[in-house]
Amino acid sequence: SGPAKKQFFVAFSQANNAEPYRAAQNELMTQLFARQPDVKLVISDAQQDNSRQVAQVETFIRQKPDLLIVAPNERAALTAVMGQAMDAKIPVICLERDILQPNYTSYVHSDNLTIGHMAGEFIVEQLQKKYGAPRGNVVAIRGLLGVEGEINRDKGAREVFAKYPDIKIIADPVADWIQAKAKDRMTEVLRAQPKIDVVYGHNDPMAVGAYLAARELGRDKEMLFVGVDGLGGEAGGIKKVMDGVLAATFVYPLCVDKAVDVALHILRDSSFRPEKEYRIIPTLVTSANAAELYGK
Amino acid sequence: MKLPAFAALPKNFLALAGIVLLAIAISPVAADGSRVFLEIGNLTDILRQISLIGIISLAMTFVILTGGIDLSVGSVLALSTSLTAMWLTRGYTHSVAVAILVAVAACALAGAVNGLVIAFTDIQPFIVTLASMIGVRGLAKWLSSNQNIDIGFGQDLAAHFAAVFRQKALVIGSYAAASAAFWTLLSRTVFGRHVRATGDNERAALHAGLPVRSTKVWVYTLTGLLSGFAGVLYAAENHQGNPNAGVAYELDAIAAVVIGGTRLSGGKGSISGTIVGTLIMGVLTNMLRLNNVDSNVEMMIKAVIIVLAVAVQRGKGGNGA
Amino acid sequence: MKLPAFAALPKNFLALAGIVLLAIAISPVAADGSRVFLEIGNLTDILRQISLIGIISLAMTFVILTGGIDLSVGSVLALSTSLTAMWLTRGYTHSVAVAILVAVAACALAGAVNGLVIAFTDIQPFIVTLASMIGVRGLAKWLSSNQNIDIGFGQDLAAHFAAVFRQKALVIGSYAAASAAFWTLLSRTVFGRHVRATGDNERAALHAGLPVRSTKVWVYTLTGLLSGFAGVLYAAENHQGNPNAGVAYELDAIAAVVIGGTRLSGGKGSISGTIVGTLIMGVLTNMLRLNNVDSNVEMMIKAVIIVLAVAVQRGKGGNGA
Amino acid sequence: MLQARDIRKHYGGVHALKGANFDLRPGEVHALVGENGAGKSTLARILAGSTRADGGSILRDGREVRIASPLDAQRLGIGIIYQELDLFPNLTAGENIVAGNLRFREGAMVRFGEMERFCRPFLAQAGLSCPVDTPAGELSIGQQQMLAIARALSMDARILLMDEPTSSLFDDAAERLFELIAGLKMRGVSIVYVSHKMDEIFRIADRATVLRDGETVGTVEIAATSVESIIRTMVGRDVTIAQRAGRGPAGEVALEVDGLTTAKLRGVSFTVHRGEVLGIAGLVGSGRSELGAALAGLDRVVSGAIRARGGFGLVPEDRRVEGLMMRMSVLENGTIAVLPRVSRAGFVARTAERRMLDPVAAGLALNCPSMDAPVSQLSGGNQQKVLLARWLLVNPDILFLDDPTRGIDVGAKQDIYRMVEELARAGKAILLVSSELPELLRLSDRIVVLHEGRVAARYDAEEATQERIMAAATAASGTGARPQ
Ligand SMILES: Nc1ncnc2c1ncn2[C@@H]1O[C@H](COP(=O)(O)OP(=O)(O)OP(=O)(O)O)[C@@H](O)[C@H]1O
Ligand SMILES: Nc1ncnc2c1ncn2[C@@H]1O[C@H](COP(=O)(O)OP(=O)(O)OP(=O)(O)O)[C@@H](O)[C@H]1O
Ligand SMILES: [Mg+2]
Ligand SMILES: [Mg+2]
Repeated sequence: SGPAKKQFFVAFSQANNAEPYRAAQNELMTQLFARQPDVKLVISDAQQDNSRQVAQVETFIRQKPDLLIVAPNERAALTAVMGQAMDAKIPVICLERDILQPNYTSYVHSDNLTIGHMAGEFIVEQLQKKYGAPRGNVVAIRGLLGVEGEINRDKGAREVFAKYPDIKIIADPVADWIQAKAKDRMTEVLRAQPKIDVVYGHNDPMAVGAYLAARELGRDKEMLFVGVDGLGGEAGGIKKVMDGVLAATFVYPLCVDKAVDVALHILRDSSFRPEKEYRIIPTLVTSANAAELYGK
Repeated sequence: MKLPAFAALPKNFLALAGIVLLAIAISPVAADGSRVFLEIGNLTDILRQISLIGIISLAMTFVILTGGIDLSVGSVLALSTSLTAMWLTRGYTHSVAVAILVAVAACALAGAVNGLVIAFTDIQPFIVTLASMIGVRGLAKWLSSNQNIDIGFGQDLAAHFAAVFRQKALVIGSYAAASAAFWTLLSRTVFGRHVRATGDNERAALHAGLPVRSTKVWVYTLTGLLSGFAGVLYAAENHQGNPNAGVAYELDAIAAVVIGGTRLSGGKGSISGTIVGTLIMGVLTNMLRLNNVDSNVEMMIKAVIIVLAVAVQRGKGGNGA
Repeated sequence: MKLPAFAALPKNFLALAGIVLLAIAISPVAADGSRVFLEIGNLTDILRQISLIGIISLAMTFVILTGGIDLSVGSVLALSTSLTAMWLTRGYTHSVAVAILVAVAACALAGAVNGLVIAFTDIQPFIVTLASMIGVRGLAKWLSSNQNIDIGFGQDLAAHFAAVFRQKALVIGSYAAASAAFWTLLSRTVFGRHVRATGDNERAALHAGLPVRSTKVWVYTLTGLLSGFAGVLYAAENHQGNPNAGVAYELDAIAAVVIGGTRLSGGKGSISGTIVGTLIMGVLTNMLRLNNVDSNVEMMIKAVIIVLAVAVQRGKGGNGA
Repeated sequence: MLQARDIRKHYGGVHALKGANFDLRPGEVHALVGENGAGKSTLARILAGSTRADGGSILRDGREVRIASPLDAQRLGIGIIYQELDLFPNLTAGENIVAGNLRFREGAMVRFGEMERFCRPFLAQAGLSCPVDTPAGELSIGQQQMLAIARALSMDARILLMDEPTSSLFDDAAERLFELIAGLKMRGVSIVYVSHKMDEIFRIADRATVLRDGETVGTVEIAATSVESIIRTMVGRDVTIAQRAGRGPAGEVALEVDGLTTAKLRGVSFTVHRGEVLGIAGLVGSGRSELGAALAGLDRVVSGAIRARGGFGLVPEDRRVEGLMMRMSVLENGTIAVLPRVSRAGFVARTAERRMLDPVAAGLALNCPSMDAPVSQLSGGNQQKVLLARWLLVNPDILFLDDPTRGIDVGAKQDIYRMVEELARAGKAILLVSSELPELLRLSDRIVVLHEGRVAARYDAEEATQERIMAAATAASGTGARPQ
């Protein structure tokens, strides 16, 4: 083997650190690498801006890291620059979001379409319980339009509802992933809609925003709130399920533990050949398993 | 005696009245035949929704009257939400008042720093507050380690705070009180006159020996203070401290001020105008949302109506600076 | 003969030189002992990274010189990316030139509409372009049905376009060419004189019989055009049309202009100053990133350095409007 | 009472003052005279605390004092009316008076009643009849001048510095000002009076101090001197005040105005011929400037016809607001309206541009540090010359001069008179507004008197007198007006 104590430099280009999901990814990654004394981790934040992220990855390439992890802000934008990193012989792990060409050593991700399906099925099940038949009024609170997560979380659920003509999406306001906006948009929906059974927030903060709006009008008991993301911690969705705010959420896996695991293998074991793709299955969180998951 | 603050009123009101009438006309009708737009609940929703921007835009009016601008209000609001939630949930204090005081004081301080740099250097307010918009956002995120700080629904201090300060009546009441205070400040006090004089003709103000510098320091301090207070309300309303809150609020606040007839070049404007401007934006959004307009089409319609609303309240004359 | 465009140069350069020296001093050192900051690759990275904002800020300088402002540049850029990608990927044309022309022309038209409203009504440019910032964003999202329009890496027209227009040399070359053109336009042509005269004293310009209105229409049209062209480069660089692109670009562009010494009140400023302002921001960002400063701390440091950079290039005198 | 010793001040390389001395006695009117750029305004600003001197000392009642701010000056009983009227256009007349006024004690809150009671007498004293809550920006320049006077009066100044207060007042308003000055003098107020108008100085001043190139060249008792002597001291040589040269017969009609009605004008009709100077007289606010704006197409014409043969040019009355681009250079201001002449394909040829302006500037005796200096750095008189140069370059067939000698020194005035005469000789039709009747009488071939937007009287040069014009301008019943 080579020099006994080689220091590894790992660069992580994060799409943004403003969403709780992204913040949780950063925190977990920092934590996991901190346990490895021979690895130095650096995180950059692209603030949801493609050009900024491309620039940041370029700057990383100049610094010749031993490994690069990229959570792309958008698919097309990062494809070329990640190719540059590969050309510079830097191993690249693509985190969570796909790019157009396989310009990565390994791709660790989950699946938003599956989450959409799972959410849809959970909602159908709840309505079935409530009315004895699959019918009812659903409000969808949408994230920033055009983003992959938004598209597939929406599409998955709609595909399920399409099978039940009596389940209607009666409103689908856009709240750009933001809790405060969701609260305002939900208030308007509540004014216009006398009867709502389920609110499906495409992320937890928006579902919580909708809950706050309904609670203020004294209508929070009338409907169920379903979110997505299922983050841990005080502010996360799992705690909200435990608190009874949300009926359910889906752990959209951070993918970070797997990514770090793969990364460490690549760094330390030159014979290691990672899979091209690791897919991590989402988990349904309800009051039944929330406490147990929260502990983890 | 005619008060300057009233001067711009009638035409402003015309634009507002037009939009309100339109909103009533196209309002969806509830099952009982009443117009949803006119329901007390909906009307108070609008007031509650505009309160935060409304409060910030009051102080922004003063800043703009002096010929300045403050881009940092959104970041300062975020700092305030984070500080409020941190002090309440992390046991730093057992008093809601102390937590609020800490947050608001920190924000007033941030505003004062803006004001001091602007008053004592030659750097344009746009640059100074752009820098603090970036810097304060960084500070808020750094203090809270990029995390939202959740205020639960339990029985603790934080939950108690949220329950009180998210009340519609309290929020709207705060806005009303702040409006009255700032209207008085502008049109009835010597300070208000100094604010207008500074923006109207800074050289003349210096020649007249008016306290131009301290006036500037004060208006930015007030903006920091009100943004901080808006942040406290935000934290209560959203049950969380959020270092990413308030992005682009500066544009909303400035828009409300300018739609209300205040000139960005300073010297001319009114609090009543700003309130009307804020209401125009609020009613417009509510109207389009109530009618389930596609969010993209909503943006296009909004653009046209903003221009029309401002056009209505302008006669000819004045320059378009 | 001293040209006005150079007047502000030395002090601007001082601030830029300071930041460059600092960047060299604290640059990480590569394995071969060379300073990473000074690598050709890194320096050209910086130029490529600032090119889009740089191009927009050239036209923004003209707008600000007339005493106006253009908040719609980011939305117009987004419109351009979407149109370019749509025309290239949906078979509307078989010519790259046509696709680019359509996108840029549409953006110039959007700019012209801004200009016409500003020139022929009394509405402040801030309001008009705020409205079009909202409206054009809505239009871009509506046209593209909220979808990013991906440009693949295949052998088709779109991929061919991207391969050409994302080249570093082409992007930097475009910026250089546009800089030279706008520098000439401002300091050597009649139009440039009219731009400065309009912002210096609009009433006097009218009395002198200058074409104030058409000058205004032109500067906003140029801003639309350059934002559109920046959008074409964005689409190539990011391999997509993106209706959400360019958010907050207006702030970056205005910041570059103002850091470069142009007064927001109009009449005084230079293209060379704007280029230096753009470079200051670019080098600053690169320096902090190369040293892996925590992104929140980065924001705080950036705030301080922006203020210092502007302070350095200012003596006393002038007013802080 | 107030002494200034060896005051020095420089702006960059320009020495505005290099050894100004000056001694003011109680209850006297002390004129401060000198050419444009001699440093009169600079000295006044230093005494008023708005500009800091580089060196020298100021004594008040024999004690050396420091005047570091306008408030210091106010405490020492020094008030000033600036040449550029530093008012707040969006504040009301009352607010303009009380802002920063140490005599008006107020707490944190505004008491409107008290403000009104305080301001009324001073407004009345200054002869301003507008309500206390009129925004200053809505007043005409003349009224603003009076507002500035009311403001100074209200501060109970024992020493009042007036920097060209009559440069925009018509004779009747100036008359009121002189009465006011006489009244102040009686009360022991000392007045420093900056002016280019010799007749005024000889009427009201007791002594005069002459500044030349920033230095005091002497102080004289007015009673013991003559206009010629003062002018010689000012300029350092003899100035021949040329009398009106005989002029050839007027040519064809160049401009015909028929029943012109706008927001301010009521059925104004007249004709101007080539080679003719038509004087336009009237009180402040009579619509003289409005006439220029209407002819230039800047105001909406309600009815009536304007028939012009040839191009029209307007030299506006307020050079700072309507004339000059203050941040642009002398050269750029001079040529801005004629750029196409020195440009090819839109590109300006800088050498040709300079070559074009140079002779015109020389003809006007324009005095500036450099053609590339911003006009803001020029003295008022030289700024006016830059504006005239612009229109000389445009060289229109019909030229409307709105008070072209406002704030211009005696020597330069002669330059401008000569210019007007040359233009007329060259076949231009000239409309001339002036606040100074002697000037109007000296230059005009015919005179039209406006009153409240109407033509009140018309005179030929021979029959016009100051008294007749004043009568027509103040009362619509045109005494001795000849119907046309
Ligand atoms: N702010 C300034 N910057 C540079 N130069 C200045 C400034 N103010 C005055 N000067 C210069 O100082 C000199 C004296 O100017 P000042 O205004 O005192 O003249 P003045 O005697 O009042 O002339 P006028 O009769 O034309 O009003 C002039 O040469 C002028 O160009
Ligand atoms: N900006 C303004 N707002 C309101 N009224 C104005 C304004 N400017 C001028 N006026 C008024 O219009 C009338 C005509 O003004 P105008 O300037 O044409 O008069 P003038 O005879 O040229 O007098 P002056 O010597 O003041 O120039 C006056 O009563 C004046 O008070
Ligand atoms: Mg002077
Ligand atoms: Mg006039």
